[in-house]
Amino acid sequence: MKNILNYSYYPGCSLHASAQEYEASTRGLFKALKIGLHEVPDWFCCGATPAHNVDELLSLALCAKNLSLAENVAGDLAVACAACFSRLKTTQHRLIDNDAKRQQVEKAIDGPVPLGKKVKHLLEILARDYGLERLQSAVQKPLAGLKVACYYGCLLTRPPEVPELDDCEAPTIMEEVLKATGAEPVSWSHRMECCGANFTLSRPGVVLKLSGDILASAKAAGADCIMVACPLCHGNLDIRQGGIEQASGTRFDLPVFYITQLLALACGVSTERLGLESMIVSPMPLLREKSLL
Amino acid sequence: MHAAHKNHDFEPKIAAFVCTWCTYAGADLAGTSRMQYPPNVRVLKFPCTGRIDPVFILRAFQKGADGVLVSGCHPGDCHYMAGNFHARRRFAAFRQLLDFVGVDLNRLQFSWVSAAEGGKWVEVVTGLTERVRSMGPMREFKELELEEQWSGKVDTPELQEAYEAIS
Amino acid sequence: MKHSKMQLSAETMNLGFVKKVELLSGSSVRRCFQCGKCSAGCPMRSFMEHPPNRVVRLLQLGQYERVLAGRSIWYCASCETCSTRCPNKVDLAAIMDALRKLSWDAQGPSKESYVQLANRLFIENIRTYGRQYEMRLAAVFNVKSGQFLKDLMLGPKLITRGKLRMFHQKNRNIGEIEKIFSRIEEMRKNGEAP
Amino acid sequence: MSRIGVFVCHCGENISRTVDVERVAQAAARLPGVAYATDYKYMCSDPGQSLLKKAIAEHNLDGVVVAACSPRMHEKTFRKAAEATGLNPFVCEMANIREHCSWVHEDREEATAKAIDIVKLMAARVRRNRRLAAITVPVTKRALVIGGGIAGIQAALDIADAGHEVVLVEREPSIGGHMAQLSETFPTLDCSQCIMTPKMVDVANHPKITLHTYSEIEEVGGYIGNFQVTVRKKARSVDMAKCTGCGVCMAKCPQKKIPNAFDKDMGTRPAIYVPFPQAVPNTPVIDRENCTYFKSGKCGVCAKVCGPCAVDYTQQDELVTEQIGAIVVATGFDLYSIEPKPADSPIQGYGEFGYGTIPDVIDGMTFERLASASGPTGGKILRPSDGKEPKEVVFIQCVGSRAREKGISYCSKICCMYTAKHTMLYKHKVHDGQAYVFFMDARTPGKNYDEFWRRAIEEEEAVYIRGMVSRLYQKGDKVVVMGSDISVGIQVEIEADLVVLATAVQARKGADTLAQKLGISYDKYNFYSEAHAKLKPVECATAGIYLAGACQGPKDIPDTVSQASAAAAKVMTLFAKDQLEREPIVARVNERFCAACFACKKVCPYGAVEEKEIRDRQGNLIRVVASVNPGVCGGCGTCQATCPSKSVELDGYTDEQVMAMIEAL
Ligand SMILES: Cc1cc2nc3c(=O)[nH]c(=O)nc-3n(C[C@H](O)[C@H](O)[C@H](O)COP(=O)(O)OP(=O)(O)OC[C@H]3O[C@@H](n4cnc5c(N)ncnc54)[C@H](O)[C@@H]3O)c2cc1C
Ligand SMILES: Cc1cc2nc3c(=O)[nH]c(=O)nc-3n(C[C@H](O)[C@H](O)[C@H](O)COP(=O)(O)OP(=O)(O)OC[C@H]3O[C@@H](n4cnc5c(N)ncnc54)[C@H](O)[C@@H]3O)c2cc1C
Ligand code: SF4
Ligand code: SF4
Ligand code: SF4
Ligand code: SF4
Ligand code: SF4
Ligand code: SF4
Ligand code: SF4
Ligand code: SF4
Repeated sequence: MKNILNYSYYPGCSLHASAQEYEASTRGLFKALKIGLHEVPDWFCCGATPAHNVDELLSLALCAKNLSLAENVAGDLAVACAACFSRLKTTQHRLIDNDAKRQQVEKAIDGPVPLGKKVKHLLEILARDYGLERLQSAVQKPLAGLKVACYYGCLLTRPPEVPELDDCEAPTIMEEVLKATGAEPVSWSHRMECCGANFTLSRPGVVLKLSGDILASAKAAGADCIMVACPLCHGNLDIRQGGIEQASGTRFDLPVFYITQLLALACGVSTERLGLESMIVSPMPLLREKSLL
Repeated sequence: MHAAHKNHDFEPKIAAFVCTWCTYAGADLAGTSRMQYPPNVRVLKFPCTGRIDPVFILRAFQKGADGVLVSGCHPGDCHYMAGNFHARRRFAAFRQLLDFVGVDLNRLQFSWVSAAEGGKWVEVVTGLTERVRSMGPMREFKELELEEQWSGKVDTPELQEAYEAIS
Repeated sequence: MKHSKMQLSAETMNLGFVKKVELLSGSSVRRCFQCGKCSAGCPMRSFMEHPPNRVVRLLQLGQYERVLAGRSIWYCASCETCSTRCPNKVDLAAIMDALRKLSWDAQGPSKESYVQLANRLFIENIRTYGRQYEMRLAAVFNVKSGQFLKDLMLGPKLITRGKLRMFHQKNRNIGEIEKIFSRIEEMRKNGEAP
Repeated sequence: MSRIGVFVCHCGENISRTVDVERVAQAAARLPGVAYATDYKYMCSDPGQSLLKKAIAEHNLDGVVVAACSPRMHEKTFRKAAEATGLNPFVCEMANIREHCSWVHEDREEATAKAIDIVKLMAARVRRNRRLAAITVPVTKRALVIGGGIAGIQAALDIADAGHEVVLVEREPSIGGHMAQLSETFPTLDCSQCIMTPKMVDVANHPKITLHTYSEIEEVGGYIGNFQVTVRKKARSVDMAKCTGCGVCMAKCPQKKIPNAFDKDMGTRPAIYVPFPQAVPNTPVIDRENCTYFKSGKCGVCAKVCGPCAVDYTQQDELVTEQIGAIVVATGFDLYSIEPKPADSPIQGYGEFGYGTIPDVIDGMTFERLASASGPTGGKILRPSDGKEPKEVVFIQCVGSRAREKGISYCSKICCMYTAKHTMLYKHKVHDGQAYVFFMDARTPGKNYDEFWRRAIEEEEAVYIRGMVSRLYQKGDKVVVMGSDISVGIQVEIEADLVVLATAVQARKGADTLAQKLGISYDKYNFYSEAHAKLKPVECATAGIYLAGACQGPKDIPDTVSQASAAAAKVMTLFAKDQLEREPIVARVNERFCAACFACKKVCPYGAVEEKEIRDRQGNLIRVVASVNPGVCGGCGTCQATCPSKSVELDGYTDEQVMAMIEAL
């Protein structure tokens, strides 16, 4: 088997801003694993939730435009953000047997929609394309003793016909990837509950409640930290954690890692490239306690 | 009530191919209910619409019918489970064939009349009679002596196709 | 209207509107048999005045004004829980999208202005910059919503961690995004798109 | 036929009022082939029939047209009269000039002209009628019942009590089916075993019933009255003739830890076992997959301890062929499982309810075993995870049912009632416990059913919540139920000790395979199809095969037993005759012209067309042609209309007859 994997890459807006640690650790990890990532030049925002919320056609057109830009870069399209992933896949799903809609979108972007371009979330690339066994053997510094709550959120599995990533109610892909690092996934109840990402700006109160429940559930299950695969989830669970603690009067102190951060750490990528210092809830005490630094 | 008898220039002859379980019984019901309809129809009874060979329809047109009605049970109600289903598929292919040989499809009607639908029988027969009457006598086809071709042999691609569509 | 009796008749049931929703969402409304499973799992239920199942019910009855007048549709988080678990595959998340679009097009008779404002700014951002420019988004939202102090504490923290960029990233091909927007507007004007 | 008699009826004034019957008779007399024509006031009256008989004899008639009412009214009458004179009844036909003419037209001229036409058509037809002989087939008065649940047991006992032989084939080592697993049964709450076991014993002891347990149908051939059925008797490894049922082998078998499927895996059983203590027959079988001897050649304890030396490790499957006249299919149902479905499955399943990962989420049948006095807990309600008595129990209805996208779209019909029953049984056993039920509708349309449901609420204090559940999850030793009450419009959360899912009733796995062996049809859910939903609810469209119980659709016990007795009655009706007689309207193949395309076989709704081998005297195969089994043919004529070479003909509706009528138009 030829082991050189190469992907076109759609980072999405957050990875160039609030989720820069996700971007950094992704690049670091993929380099260590010798997986090629080639950023699609001049990609646009996928429209995220606000666009489809009020204007399906716009949302589809934005994603279609990105897909057609991605056509210029060889390889399946790697996507880091769960929301971008969901929007791009939704676009393909909605247009594949709806000629009328497809024609509208084609007209809007003045070109064909590449429905055949395979869109893959990083998780899928790591667990399936690269493979769990290889991942395991790439681990140099097992994260032994680290108890992690894997958080899927909404869009990695729902609705089942769109992401086609894993079982929509009982997914295991994150836990499997995590286990490859030697860390221990905890079993907890809120791994697929919604964090309220959409209301970060407009109704932070919503976020406090929903994300608060998630944090509480992870804490109750004995997790040391949370692992996410989406910058929006991260924003709520990490950036807002302080606010949630204040509002609820509970102390969580749960660092929220991106999946690539933990993997990169285990694979021996230099800690400078993990963006650990960008995290609002500092992971340093935990990592030191577990002797993982 | 049937409108008082009028003299029409032309009284068409309608042949009705019906199944015994549904439409024949429906026509009986029209009778027991003393409903009235034009006397132009001649009923030929079959066990099932599944028995009705498209050739019969062609022959009826040749032999003096100006309009043909084929009527059986509603889909799913066939006494023989699926006879009318096969008939439907057969006739779908057959209509194209008729069209091809130049029969105005308005002269041919397929319908579902159940044993409980005396009223519908009256409606269908009246409607078809009036329609065909307004179309005038069916000359073209009677004059064509297509008998050889229509003896049921599979020697036209259209008929072949029609049969293949049945399976 | 909230508590007024529903007077049902062929005229008062606006089924044309419901057809539009069905067309936009690609999901049947009639299929719903009011099991309430959607509402049971909706994370946003406690913020809505009509639970999701009732939104569908009101549509079944053609009572769309009651739906649009409330803030339920704007409080849906698009989490897809309802659509995933509905025994009849009523795609409620898509129906919510459709309702928001119709409400949006009708200049939002709904009460929920903050969510709408955030959406509007987000989309404007895309049109202007091609990508999200979080700093501007937050700043403008705060100004426009009058919530100057909101998240005040977060901003500096984010900036020091490099999470909020003072300057935006702009695409070289930014002209294309404007074209997409204007083509869609054109198509709508010509009635070629919903 | 060239000497046809035409008899035109006045029907009092019913016909003669609008149709000039005399003119019809006169016109008829001039038709080709008509030798005699007359009219009469009441043809169906005794004098009318005598007139017909006399005319046949006097004028030496060989065909008859009675122009009168609908054949649906009196065809039998006149055919019988004609037959009495020695004429073949099938050369007598009716021309319908009443329902199709005199009653629907007012204009005398027009009606008379039409009546003449109608007579003309029928006369043309009768000229081409053939003499047909009624078809008779012998009946083997021995019934096969497939499936030994309550349906099969009831049908077998009814038929056997009527004095006919019955062969009962049951797949499992014991008869009893689902009912044997139930605790107490709605709507009267009597103990299932108490009413079931005596019937099972009756089956075992009935002199007319041959019982094949641990057996399956291998092959079915033949047709109504004359089936040949091969039964595979799977190797029990115990000689039924020698075994006394003492049970020593089971007590001594060292392999004791095999999950007991009868108890929904809550208890264990040995490798040599009977499924439950009251099993019929009470002869154990060795479960070869789990027996040490069969796996490694060691052990052999059971053979050693068996006094009568009944254990036989060398036993082989045995094939038995039975001659059968009628078949009752009573193979029952399966319960829907909420396990994850394979990727290619059209239904998704219920991952949100825990995929069997939460131990205290169980299904209704498991609850039955918990509540059953002879179950693994001795009738105490104890939850599987830790054996504690649950104080808060949540029941969820319609799991898998009525869920066209996640499960199946039909209503399972029994779960509303058994859930109400479960809440009562629970309350009877755990007085301080609270039962909650999430439901959409309560479907209780049976005698005393709604009253039963109301009792569960009003007297046994079950809390019914109208609304479904989104998700279940484990929290400590509780199961959190995330539901909603749509009447109030508010979400409901319950931390339950035990959750019971009313999972859907599904067709038996493999029901389609059995259907194909039997040549019966089944719906898209694999339930067997009855011939007519209302008027032939127990007959299959395939003659001689009948349905009983839940194999035809979800059913409770009262419905199952009614249907089983009805199926038995149908079998007895069939067995009341030695020969089956039927109208000879059947198709025949002209073997000389048959091109062996088998288009007819494909369209025949009854599977009546067979492939027949034609051999020369030396037995060499010359060719294969179609052949219609007259016992099976329903007489629809679809084959004839389909045959491209016109090699198959339906008696009574030959092309010649039809064409003659068309010529006469
Ligand atoms: C949890 C639960 C509770 C219930 N409670 C009640 C109640 O309180 N009251 C009530 O009226 N009803 C109740 N029912 C319904 C009742 O169980 C059914 O009505 C009844 O069992 C149907 O009987 P049956 O003989 O048709 O099917 P089954 O009981 O399923 O019997 C079918 C038999 O056929 C055998 N079989 C299957 N396939 C083959 C084959 N290919 N060859 C040979 N044999 C075969 C099977 O092994 C089985 O023995 C309940 C059902 C459930 C699930
Ligand atoms: C509005 C309505 C709609 C329905 N629609 C459907 C439907 O769509 N599908 C369906 O499956 N079912 C339907 N049903 C149900 C259906 O009508 C019944 O299931 C069915 O008629 C019951 O038949 P029966 O012979 O038991 O009773 P009945 O039809 O009541 O017949 C009983 C007969 O006994 C006679 N009788 C009574 N007492 C005596 C006596 N002392 N001596 C002699 N004779 C007596 C009566 O005169 C009557 O003729 C419907 C019922 C209603 C009311
Ligand atoms: S029921 Fe079917 S088969 Fe019977 S007569 Fe009607 S169409 Fe024909
Ligand atoms: S889950 Fe589906 S069927 Fe049930 S109430 Fe919601 S939309 Fe309706
Ligand atoms: S998509 Fe919207 S309505 Fe549906 S469950 Fe999520 S928040 Fe509720
Ligand atoms: S096999 Fe032998 S030991 Fe076992 S029950 Fe029968 S007679 Fe007893
Ligand atoms: S031979 Fe098999 S069945 Fe017999 S005692 Fe040993 S393990 Fe049990
Ligand atoms: S019987 Fe009741 S619980 Fe069962 S499927 Fe029907 S409605 Fe649901
Ligand atoms: S359709 Fe005609 S030719 Fe073909 S197998 Fe049947 S009888 Fe023979
Ligand atoms: S007449 Fe009908 S039932 Fe008989 S063989 Fe032909 S197709 Fe089959």
